[in-house]
Amino acid sequence: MTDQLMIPLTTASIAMPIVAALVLQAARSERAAHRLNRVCAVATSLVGLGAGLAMLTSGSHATGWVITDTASGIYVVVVTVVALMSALLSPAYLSGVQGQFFSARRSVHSYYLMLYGFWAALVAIPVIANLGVGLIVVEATTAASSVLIAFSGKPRALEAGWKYLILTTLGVSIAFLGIVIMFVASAPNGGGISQLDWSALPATLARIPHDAAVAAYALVMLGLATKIGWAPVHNWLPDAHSEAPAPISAMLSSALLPVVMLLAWRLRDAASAAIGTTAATTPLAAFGIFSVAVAVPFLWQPMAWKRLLAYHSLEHMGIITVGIAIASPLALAGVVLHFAGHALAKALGFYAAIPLYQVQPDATRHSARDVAASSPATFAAMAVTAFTLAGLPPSPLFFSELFIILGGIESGHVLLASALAVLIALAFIGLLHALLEALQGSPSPDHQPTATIRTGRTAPILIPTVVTAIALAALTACAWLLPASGIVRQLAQGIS
Amino acid sequence: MTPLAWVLIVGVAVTVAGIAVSAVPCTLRTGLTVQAIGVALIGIAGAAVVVGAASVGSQFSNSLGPSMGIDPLSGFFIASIALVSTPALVYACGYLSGSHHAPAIAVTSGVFVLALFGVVIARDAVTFLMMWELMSLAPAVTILLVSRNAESCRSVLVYLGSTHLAGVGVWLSMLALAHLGAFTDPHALAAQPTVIRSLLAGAALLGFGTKAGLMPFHSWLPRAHPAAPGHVSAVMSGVMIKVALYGLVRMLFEWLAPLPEWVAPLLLGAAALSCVAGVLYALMQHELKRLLAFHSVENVGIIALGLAASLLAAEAGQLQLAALAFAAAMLHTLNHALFKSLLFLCAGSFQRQVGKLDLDRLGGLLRTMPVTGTAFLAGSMAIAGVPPFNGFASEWLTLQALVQLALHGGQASAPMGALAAAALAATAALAVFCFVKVVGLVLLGAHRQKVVASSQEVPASMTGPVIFLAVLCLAIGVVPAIALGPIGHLSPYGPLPASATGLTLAVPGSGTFAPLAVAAFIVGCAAALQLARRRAGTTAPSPMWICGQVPDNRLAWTSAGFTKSLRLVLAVVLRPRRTVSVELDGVLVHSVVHESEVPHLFDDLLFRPALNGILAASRVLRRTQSGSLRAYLAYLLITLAAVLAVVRLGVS
Amino acid sequence: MVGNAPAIAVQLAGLAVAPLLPGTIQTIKARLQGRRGASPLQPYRELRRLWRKQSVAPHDTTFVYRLAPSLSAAALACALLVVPVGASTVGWFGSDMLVLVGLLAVARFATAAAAWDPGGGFSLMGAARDLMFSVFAEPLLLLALVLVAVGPRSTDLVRMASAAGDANIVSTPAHWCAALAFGLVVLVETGRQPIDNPDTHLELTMVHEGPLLEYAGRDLAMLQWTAAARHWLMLVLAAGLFIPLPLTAPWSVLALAAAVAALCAVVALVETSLAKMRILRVPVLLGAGVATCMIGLASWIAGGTT
Amino acid sequence: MHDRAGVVDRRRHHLSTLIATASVGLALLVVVVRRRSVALTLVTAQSLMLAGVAVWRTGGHLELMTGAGALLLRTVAIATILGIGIARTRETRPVRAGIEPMVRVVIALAALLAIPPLMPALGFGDQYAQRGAVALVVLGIIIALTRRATIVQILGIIVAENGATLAALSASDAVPGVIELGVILDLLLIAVVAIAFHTRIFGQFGSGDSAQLQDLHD
Repeated sequence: MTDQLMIPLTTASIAMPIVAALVLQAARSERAAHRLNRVCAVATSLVGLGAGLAMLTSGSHATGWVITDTASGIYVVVVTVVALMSALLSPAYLSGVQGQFFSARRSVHSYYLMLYGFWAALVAIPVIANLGVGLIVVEATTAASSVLIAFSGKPRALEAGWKYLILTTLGVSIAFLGIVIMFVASAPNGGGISQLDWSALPATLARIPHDAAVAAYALVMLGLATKIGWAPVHNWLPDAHSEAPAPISAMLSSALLPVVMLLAWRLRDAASAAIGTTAATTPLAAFGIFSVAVAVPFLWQPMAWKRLLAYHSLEHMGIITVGIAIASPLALAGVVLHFAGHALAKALGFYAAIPLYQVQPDATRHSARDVAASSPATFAAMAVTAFTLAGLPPSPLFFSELFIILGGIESGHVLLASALAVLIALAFIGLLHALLEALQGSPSPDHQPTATIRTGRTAPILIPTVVTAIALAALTACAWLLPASGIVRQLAQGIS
Repeated sequence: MTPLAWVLIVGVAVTVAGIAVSAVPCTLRTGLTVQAIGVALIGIAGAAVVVGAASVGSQFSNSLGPSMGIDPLSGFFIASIALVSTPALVYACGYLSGSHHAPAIAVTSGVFVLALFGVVIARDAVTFLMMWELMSLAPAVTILLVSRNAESCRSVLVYLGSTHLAGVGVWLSMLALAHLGAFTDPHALAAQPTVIRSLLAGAALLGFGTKAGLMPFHSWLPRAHPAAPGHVSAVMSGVMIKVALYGLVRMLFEWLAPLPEWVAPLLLGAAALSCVAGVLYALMQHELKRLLAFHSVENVGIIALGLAASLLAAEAGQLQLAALAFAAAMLHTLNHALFKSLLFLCAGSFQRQVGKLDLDRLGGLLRTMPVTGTAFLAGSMAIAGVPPFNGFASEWLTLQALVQLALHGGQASAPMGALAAAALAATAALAVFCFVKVVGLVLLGAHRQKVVASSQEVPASMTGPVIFLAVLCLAIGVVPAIALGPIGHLSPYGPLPASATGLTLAVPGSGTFAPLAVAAFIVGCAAALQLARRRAGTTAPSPMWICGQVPDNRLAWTSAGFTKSLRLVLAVVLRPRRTVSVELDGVLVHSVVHESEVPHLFDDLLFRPALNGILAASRVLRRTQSGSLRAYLAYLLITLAAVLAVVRLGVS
Repeated sequence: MVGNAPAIAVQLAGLAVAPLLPGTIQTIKARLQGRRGASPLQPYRELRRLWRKQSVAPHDTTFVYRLAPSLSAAALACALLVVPVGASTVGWFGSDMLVLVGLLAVARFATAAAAWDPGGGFSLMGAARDLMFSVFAEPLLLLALVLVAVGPRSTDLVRMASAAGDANIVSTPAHWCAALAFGLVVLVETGRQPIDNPDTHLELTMVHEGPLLEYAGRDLAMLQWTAAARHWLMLVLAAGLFIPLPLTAPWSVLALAAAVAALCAVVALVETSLAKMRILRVPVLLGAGVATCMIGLASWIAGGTT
Repeated sequence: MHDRAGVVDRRRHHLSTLIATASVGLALLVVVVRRRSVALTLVTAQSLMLAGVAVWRTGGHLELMTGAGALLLRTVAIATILGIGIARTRETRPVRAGIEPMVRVVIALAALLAIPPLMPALGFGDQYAQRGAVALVVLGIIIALTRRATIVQILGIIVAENGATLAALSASDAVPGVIELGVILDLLLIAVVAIAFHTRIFGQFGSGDSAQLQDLHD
């Protein structure tokens, strides 16, 4: 596969969602929009998957404004899969609620507009070859996703959206400051945008006085942290994930956070040479382990299902970050596995919330109680998610956590790996605690699920559950091969 | 592929098929039977390796695997697992019939047994840890399938929580060893500094010790084992903790060598504590399965005593003694697996027939359930260490090893050996005390409930397995050679001398014991005396002598009453709680309510405060998510300042 | 050593002679208390009387109750054949101190379980106390055993007896501590004052007598012989392990007989001089024994464990 | 020649110092003032000043001119958007900040004294202005932190973004137009969305007071 083909393909994979978004605006009625949505989603995802697989197979190219390498391939593929499922499940969600953030008549259309716009941004970030532009797109996602979070227009949703907007925007402005410093310091008398390209960044940073470079690097990392949701600047995360529409929560948790983390990853690899590996890696390790640690006490209580998943995002982002910080081949294999497995399982978990909240409206505030009885399909989905997130064998997350810890031990980060192991165990106890609380409770008396709700709503969740379960099993099967594969080798060589 | 490997593979395949079949309600019994057959096949493969002493499959590897294989030690544990699991699964055919979620329970028990095999067969860290997690998980699921009330949920939390937390020790030690290449190279750790070796040993002791139920990390055991259904608790108590001991043996005797010198004494201390405290708390229990669970703690302690003695003797250069101690530990491992699963299966039968197992509400079951009752009696004598049953054989060997350690171990080991031997003697006496109580309250005397009086013998599918296990207990007790012969080769310090594994157990340089002759004499003599007393004519029925009072069930002795004297003597240690409330009706006593319990001090003083502390701390930490945007922005600002400060410090 | 005729003869004789010991103790005691007392042969008379009577079983009793007397008698008989007389034994059952512990456990288990079968309060009271004593007596016995075994470096009874043969063991403090401790064990096992009062007829104070309450006829006879056999066992052990005796037959046997007789006198003296102590005080006494053993152990280790 | 360059440098130096001081002062005022409209005016003034300097700096390079011009446009656009927003949501009574003005100033000054000096010297350009940039970002956060009116919190975002601009002006002639354009578009987008949020919140709660958003917590 040559660059000549890569660039148009990549462009198409980004343009496709935008086109779809515009096409959907032409839909006459809501039903028409839903029907059209299916077509667009499938078409878009086909292009996206094609592009992603192409990137995976062909080596790494950085030409013009796109960078296509293994990492971007993996991310594009996973993002596309998650976005596809979200788009396909959106009708199920929309039929349940009446969005009030937009005028009622255009509500569905605006939803799809934002959704596909979000999709486009998510596909773009991994392939953009320039730190500055990448950050700008990240900022753009904030606009789109905050509106989506508040889509239902309920007070809690507004609150979540507002907090998300303020915190992340202020954070990203810090990152901008860092970038500007990098830029002006590297070229006091003006220079091209190209010196912020991933390929050029090492040289750029090398031109800056060391302490300034470190400061700028730290500022950018902090800015990204607010967007990734690394503790202690994660506070918007549980609110946003729990209040957003389920399909959007899935995209936020499974796609947005890791995609932004990819920027941090690339930046680390780019900066290691100039400012030293220790200085470049320390922020990642610190943020990562701290995120896991902060997640633990919150996991120690029963809470609403989506909020629980949100805190698990915090934990698992932390784990992935520690893996990136360790950066030994084995750990990176763990990172890839963890990223993919977490994305699938977490997305499924959020989708399970659609029928769950229709069967048990009070589950939006309290922990779900004996779902197994009222809606078996939903329970199956939740069980798959919980089992995977708990990192129990034979789920892929078991192997990924094992790889990351073993990688840490091998590359001498024994303390980090040990702390990670202990924290993961504590988090597991938390999940167990919450799960048992939910198991032993009885269904709330005021609410009696009716047969129609059961059969009618939980049908859509069945297919994703089966698909995800199969995909997870496939990932587990890959687990043995991954550490020795070429993917990991290329990742280990650095992805900037 | 050797034939044995094929037997193994076929066995696994058959078991899996059995699991699949048993998932269907209508073919439950068939499925369980097929499972049992498969497990038996696997066990045959293992036993063949022990006897033939030729390893199957791959050796241990430091890579990610997956690789599996059987060497003699694994073979021994596989055989023990199969010896317990096969009867347990057959028993389940009858036990599960008509109970809730029967297919699901059958599936989980099958998976559980396979996971146990997996841990023992695994030859690389990843497979080992995977099977390890499955092994911990399966029983928890089973418990939750049986009941989801607050208590069982709590026991599952304590069980999974503590074992998982301690499992971190297993993870880290296994992964670190894989990294250091200790699985293949016995001298890999010799190069490492003592600190590293101590940390590894500490992690391994914590992880495997907790899973094995060694005090003070045993707290999950008496909660989890009783909550599980009969056959599962039999496998849990019979072999799961033994699999943990398997890991401990691998660590201490193969991978962690050379051991830091603090390990063996520490293990000896923990083992002695487990023995005495375990049996002491068992003695104070009022619920049969909980009592049996505490006895598992005791017996793990006895096994660990043997292991520690072996390590100490090896350090003192007494290799023959070390081999003897090791063999004693292994023999007791097998014995405990047999009689403990026997007792749990019988307890399951009782529970099925009379409902709850409150010791004070049973009685006279030997008359209504003669077969199960007799098997239970045999099991009790075995666990109490009464000759000619197998418990005595292994305890005798362990005692010999400890005394020999005291005599030959040099100045350091002498006091340890002597005190450990004394502790073991006290344990044996307490065990007799305890099981006299159990036998009396469960099997003998008058029925204390109507439901007990009307109970009947369980079907053959449930009596068969317990008879099988009882016969094994007796056989090994009478001819320990059948087990000691193969076990004698397992020790890393060379095989036992032939004299020690003959019909007469002769400890080199110490006493000899001819169990067969003793058994024959006692049986013959007793039989003769029985004949003699028959000759005196019929036995006359008579009322019981209680100073002329009329016998009354309300006057019957309770569990607490029988142990009261000991409780009073040891009140300082046990801190029993006792409340007597007298309701006066005018001047007349209307009613007297007496409540007494012996609190489990490890919970009250150690674990509950710790747990509450953690929960309180997390409650405080959760306040950081206060919901006020202002606070979050403050965090952002502080983080910014902190980052810049760190940069400044790091740079200049 | 297996099958040397004199040893067999002497040990089989032991089975017959055993009842003589409690009788002797009772006689000496009576004399010390200024009574004439019954003849040493009194136990034989009682056994004969009981052997003629019909045995009795309360309602709802099982085979456990019926089997217990013969089982404990068999166990004690086996024990008597294990313990060497004059440093020689029939080697049928092996010769080891710890085997004796096991055999005593059989008898204890059988009688205590049998006490549960009728479920009478008094017999259970006695059984519970007996078991409670054993919890403290067995570690004491073990420690004493270790101290005795430091000489021969073995728990083989014959070797221990032979080692006890040479006179200079009396010069080692460990030996004396062991002797003291073993003395306590003897009192517990034989159920003598100050631990227990064999002459009592008050059920509330019974320890060893308690479980016997329901029995009659040949059952009771067996149980009483068992008690007598316990005397023989412990006293012969005490004499053999702690008193330097000649090891060559026939002197060995005669010296042993003399030593046992002397020990009977000592037991009788203790019984007359000491009152029965409270049940709950007994563990304290045994604890003191343990402390003694510790001292002995310390002295041995200080001596370089040679 | 060299001398002239030196003179230019010194002038530029003084200028950027002046701008930095001025913009920081304006931001400080925003922390204090009571009315939303006043705050908006102050922020607009700040942005206009920076934009003006950018234009003055460009010296005719087209590529730079686009950036500077866009800056100017953005300022106007945002001012209008926010102005409309304020006009359409008349508060019955001003949203109370919950913190006394003096305390706010003290907090702001404390943060200013604590954080910007931590910024290491870049070794060239005007370090004072660079620290001023950091100060602006800090003040942006402080504004959002100490004030509760949603509109003012949006202004905090703008102040923070102005910090980046100031940093750009501190040393080089200008940041490449692409980045500027992007940032500007982003900010516009954000402003629109934020105003939308503001109106929804006003509609839901009857006043644009972020203190009412306290429902989501653990």
